[in-house]
Amino acid sequence: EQARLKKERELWKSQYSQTLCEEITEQVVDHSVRKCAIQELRLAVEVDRRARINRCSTEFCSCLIKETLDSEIFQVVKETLQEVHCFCKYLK
Amino acid sequence: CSLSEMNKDAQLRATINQKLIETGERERLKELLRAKLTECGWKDQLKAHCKDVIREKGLEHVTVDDLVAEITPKGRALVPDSVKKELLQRIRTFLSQHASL
Amino acid sequence: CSLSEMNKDAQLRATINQKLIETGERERLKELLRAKLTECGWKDQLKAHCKDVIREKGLEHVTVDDLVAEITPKGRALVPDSVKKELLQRIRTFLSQHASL
Repeated sequence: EQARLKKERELWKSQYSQTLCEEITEQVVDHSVRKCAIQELRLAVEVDRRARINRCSTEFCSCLIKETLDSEIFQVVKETLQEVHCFCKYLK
Repeated sequence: CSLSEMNKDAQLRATINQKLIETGERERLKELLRAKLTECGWKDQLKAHCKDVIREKGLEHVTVDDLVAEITPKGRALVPDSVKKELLQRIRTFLSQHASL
Repeated sequence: CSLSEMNKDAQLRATINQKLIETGERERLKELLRAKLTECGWKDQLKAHCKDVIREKGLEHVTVDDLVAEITPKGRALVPDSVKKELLQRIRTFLSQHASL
């Protein structure tokens, strides 16, 4: 009888080991999956933000250069014309 | 299963769980599993899958819960049998080493 | 770029502009660019080019608008890449420092 009980107990333990194994695996997997999802989403948001900043910086930089050049070129033209006019007047 | 057998099962389960926690074995088993999952590339596969889902759905349309719901089945399916076997073996060894259980 | 990304970009652009003006950074950036252009001889080169055009066409036959149209392509081409890079870097730094953008 004792041997039978022992055998039964061993069988039960073996089955329960399987249950425990599944339970622990599920817990670890679920926790890791959530952690991974949070990390990857955070990373994607950061990558997206950086890309947006890069795009907008490039765009803004071009605008700023264009704006500054337009006024500088206008200034250069005005100054040069004035100089040339003065020079011509002087020659005359 | 009789009612008394079910009670005995529940009691035994509670005792085993208590022992696993008390001895720190439950945490060690989880740690072992985590290490094995990293080692076998499971984590990298999961990361790649996350990236795919985010790309497919668009960042604007994904929440953490969506992502979890989407990748959990794959996460579970991707656990290698060898890793599960190793874990099972360790649990069995623990139970047999504690004769009182 | 998706529609929502374009919207977000437009929003960011508006916020950036406001922030740059509010903080005075927009003016400082323009000032920096002007200083760099003078420093690298851009202004002198452009003036020389302007004089060439006046000489070619004759003073009587050129207007301010003609000259502007004539020298603008050269003016743009003459901006050194290093100056553009420095400006871009400064804008990027400003934007990333304003984390809320």
